[in-house]
Amino acid sequence: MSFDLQRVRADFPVLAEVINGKPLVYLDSANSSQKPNAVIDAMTSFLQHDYSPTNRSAYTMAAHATDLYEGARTKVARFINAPRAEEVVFTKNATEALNLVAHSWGSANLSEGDSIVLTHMEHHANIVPWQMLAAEKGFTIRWVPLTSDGLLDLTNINELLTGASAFSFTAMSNVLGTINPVKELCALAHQHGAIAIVDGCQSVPHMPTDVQDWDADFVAFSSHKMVGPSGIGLLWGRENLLDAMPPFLGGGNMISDVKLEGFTCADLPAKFEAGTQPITEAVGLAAAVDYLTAIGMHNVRQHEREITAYALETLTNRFGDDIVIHGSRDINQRGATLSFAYRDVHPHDVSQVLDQHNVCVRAGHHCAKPLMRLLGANATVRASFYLYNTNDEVDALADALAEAGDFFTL
Amino acid sequence: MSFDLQRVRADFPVLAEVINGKPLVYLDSANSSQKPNAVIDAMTSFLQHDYSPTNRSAYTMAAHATDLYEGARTKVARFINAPRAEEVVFTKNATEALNLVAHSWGSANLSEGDSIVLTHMEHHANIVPWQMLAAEKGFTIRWVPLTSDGLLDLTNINELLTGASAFSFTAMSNVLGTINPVKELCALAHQHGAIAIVDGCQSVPHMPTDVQDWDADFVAFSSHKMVGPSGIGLLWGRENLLDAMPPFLGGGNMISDVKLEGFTCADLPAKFEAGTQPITEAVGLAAAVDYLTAIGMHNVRQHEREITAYALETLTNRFGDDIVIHGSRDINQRGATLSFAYRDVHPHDVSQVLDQHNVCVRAGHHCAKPLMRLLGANATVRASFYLYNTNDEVDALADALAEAGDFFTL
Amino acid sequence: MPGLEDLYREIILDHYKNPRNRGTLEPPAVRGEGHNPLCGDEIEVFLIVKDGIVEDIKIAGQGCSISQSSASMMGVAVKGKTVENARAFIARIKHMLSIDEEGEPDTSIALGDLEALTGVVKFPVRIKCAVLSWNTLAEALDIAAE
Amino acid sequence: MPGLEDLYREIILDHYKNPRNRGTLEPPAVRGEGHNPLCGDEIEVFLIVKDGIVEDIKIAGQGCSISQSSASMMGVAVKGKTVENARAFIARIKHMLSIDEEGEPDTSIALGDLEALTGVVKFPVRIKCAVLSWNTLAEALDIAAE
Ligand SMILES: Cc1ncc(COP(=O)(O)O)c(C=O)c1O
Ligand SMILES: Cc1ncc(COP(=O)(O)O)c(C=O)c1O
Repeated sequence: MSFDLQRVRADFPVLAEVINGKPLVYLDSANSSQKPNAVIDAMTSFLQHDYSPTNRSAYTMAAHATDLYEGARTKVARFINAPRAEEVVFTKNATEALNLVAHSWGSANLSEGDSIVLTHMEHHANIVPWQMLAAEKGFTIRWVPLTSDGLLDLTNINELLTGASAFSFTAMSNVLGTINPVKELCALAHQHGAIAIVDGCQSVPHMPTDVQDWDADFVAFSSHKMVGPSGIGLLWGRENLLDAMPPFLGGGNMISDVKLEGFTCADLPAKFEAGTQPITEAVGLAAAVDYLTAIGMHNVRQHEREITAYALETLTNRFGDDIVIHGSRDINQRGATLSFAYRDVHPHDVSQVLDQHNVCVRAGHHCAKPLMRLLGANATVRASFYLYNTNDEVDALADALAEAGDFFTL
Repeated sequence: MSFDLQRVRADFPVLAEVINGKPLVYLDSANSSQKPNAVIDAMTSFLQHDYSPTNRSAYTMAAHATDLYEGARTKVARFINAPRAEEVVFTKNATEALNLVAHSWGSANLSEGDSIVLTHMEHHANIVPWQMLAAEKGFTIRWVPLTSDGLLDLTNINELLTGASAFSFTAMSNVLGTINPVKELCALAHQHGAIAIVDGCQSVPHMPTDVQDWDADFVAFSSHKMVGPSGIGLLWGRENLLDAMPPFLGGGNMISDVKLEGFTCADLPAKFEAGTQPITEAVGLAAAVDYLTAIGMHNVRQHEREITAYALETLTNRFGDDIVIHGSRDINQRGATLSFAYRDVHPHDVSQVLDQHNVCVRAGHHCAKPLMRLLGANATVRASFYLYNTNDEVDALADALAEAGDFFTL
Repeated sequence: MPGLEDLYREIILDHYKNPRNRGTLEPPAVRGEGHNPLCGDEIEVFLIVKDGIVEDIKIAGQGCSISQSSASMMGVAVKGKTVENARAFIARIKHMLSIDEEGEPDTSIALGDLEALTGVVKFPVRIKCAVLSWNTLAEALDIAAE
Repeated sequence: MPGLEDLYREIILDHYKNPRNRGTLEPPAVRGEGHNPLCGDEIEVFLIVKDGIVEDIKIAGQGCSISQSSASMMGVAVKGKTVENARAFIARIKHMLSIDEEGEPDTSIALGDLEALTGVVKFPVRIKCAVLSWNTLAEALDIAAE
């Protein structure tokens, strides 16, 4: 299928919004993406005609809802080329997925004297759960540093990984856009006997994913960043690891039996899905996966390469030294997320002026404070592009930036 | 406002479904309720026009979404008469809410030699998290027994509570329908220096709730049982308790600062809301709360009293000794959830025959295995009624039951 | 929509009302135990395996008509057969119930009464009921082989 | 939709470009520290309180025009005033910024330059920027009172 940008845009109703006579320019998809009609309609229709609890009751509607819910699992498994659908666990977001790994795998496998390796570009979701556990268990966290153009600095990676139990890293930085060499990093981890945990939040929505080709052990990501609904996240893990792990949340559905004296766990994936699940959200997620699959993830990636190239060129041509774009300039090494500093104007003020033109960007630390300290900034402006963004929107960003410059000339 | 059943029914599109020429008879609301147009439309419209991440970005759409999200919190707080909106924490379901209390309050306050008190009628969600923690910390779980008509047997409650740190109990049994004397139980807990944790899953959707009148310390409940969306649950807790508790899930939004050496927590409620939240779901929940408030929770309760009385009478008149309805016969002590055994027909087979008539009931252990053991059954049939059910639907249940009897005469 | 008679064939109701091989066996018989966490059904399978033959089988537990009759028919089908036959039978039944397993089952195996379970496939929720005893038998055979 | 000039009044831009009382103070001065976890803004407030008077105040940290100018105007407003005056001022500003607090603020207090912050109310996300320094001052006053 060839990629038809105007048709894609027509699939997303919010992109037709006009505020104060100006169109919406949504450049915050790295934060959370917009949703196509296919997803909205699937959820609405399910709520109007088919809503029912899953995996509990046995009547036809409940069986149908269970099929849709389990069908979503199968679709997600196929989307990331997971060997088995049972290895896909629904959580509430990627954050819960990473907490699940830290808590269940980590508390069973990490204790004093052990160490894990993280990178300097991690999102708080891949830092704080480990810090919480480290405070309890007394293991050490080691950090992979960055090069000056925002890539992982692998000079001392063998030293860092020696004796480490796990290497947990993002596949793509949510601040710098850096795409990390996931397959190579998984191999390095395994060479040192560490498991490889991949934060796929920023990569899975934007390029093809093959967890078997990566040879990863766990991959976490979120529905809401991949044109799917909020309220549902994903953890894929190797069956043998998931099987050996203690449960995370306790309650209904995750048990095989409960007596006053104790309980026994259900098999995968129920073991990690306590309580009533995000049912309508799974239905919406299935529609999102179908939608992205029909578009083709290679096409999504190609479109984003083009728009990234155009954005880098446009911003540099128009603003020269007045703009400092963090991270790599090589579109083979980065995704369509651009963080930058613009003159001396504070990111919050930049975003305010942009907002007057309905240009939606995020200004702040992007939940990556350790990385921000490395950049020497306490905030950046971040414009992030997705399959529905256009070169015209890059121009709208540049026009609004120019105005911010005029307004705030110090 | 007077309660107009036909108008209420017209608000729920799924109730108009006709399968094989027969109307849907949805009697599984204790499991999960159906959703009115007000909720579905609020979610759909939000996704079409207003979707945006919350509490992160600063543009107008993000501010609007944040207002809706925080507005949902305020509405929930008012719905249960919580003193402060910041005391309401959004979780993914009630199960996560109870796990949060067990993990965060429990791990800071319970150790070997301590004990907590649960009841014999708890849902697994209020058992398993405590068992998991008890296995780790070595405290003891004591159990309040039941009377023969399915009420809490408080004969030895003072003994049970002596020295206990917490008393965690359901406000209404999801199997027996028993409504527990929450206010009295909270007072008993406090007399013994224990905190009172209320599982409000089955009561909050069905009758007025006043957490201050109860004088409870924590209350957990779920959106999906109160005409709201799946994927979002609720914990209310006293500010001083929540403030003193360590965080539960770690990641974005719940931090004040993150350094390589460690992190500091955000204030309430962000402290307990790590990662991207169920945003669309909060919007739907706000609409659900508005809907129930407009109907009036007293009206909901009154309608359910009437339908419970009619159901008890109808089933007893028609089936006499062939049916054994568990729990109390006193509609002042029970909600509209009826679990029963019908002749020797296995509940799964009963539900199968009922399903031929689109009568949706749950057959199984209802995530309450310790209670089931007490009843001497490994499954029951459960018909549960809500604001949209009618006496005609009670009759449809009875007709279908009669047919099951004919079919399975052993 | 498939009717009740698709699911509840006469032979199923017969095995439900008159279950064969009900009971328990003392050690050295081995014991397998299965749960259906969805509905609370429980099953116990007791086996005496000698020289590669399922010499005796008894079945205990509680459950719905489908799980009980499936167990009863299973006992009849495997009693006196070789372990190999029993395992092939498990694979065959799972295949019939549309449960994906690795490898191809031997579809030449005659199903006998168990043919009646084909109707269950139209009622996906009940497949778990039908298969419970077979999974439990597989577990018991594993224990016996240890 | 309110325009940029509602938010960025001239006086605000002036305080942003030429912040008053920038710097730090050594102990015995007390120090309060505030974060805006949303955007990463940080502020430090140093105070010398003697005989119930705010004798000196210095402000450090980084932030947007709103948080920086609010801090600068705050320094000017409370320097040389009594602690009581300063606290009343905090309550007054929070009230102006539509932040609910217990008790009634003294609305007779003259706002001076700070009047310019009223436009912030139309930009709810920026209220946190405007109030950051005031919350930090309140904390520093608490420390000084210990
Ligand atoms: C009494 C009770 N407690 C807890 C729960 C768990 O709620 P959820 O599945 O929404 O987490 C339920 C419902 O399943 C319930 O009925
Ligand atoms: C790299 C990365 N990891 C983790 C997360 C957390 O995802 P969520 O907020 O959906 O839990 C995000 C997004 O916020 C992210 O960009």
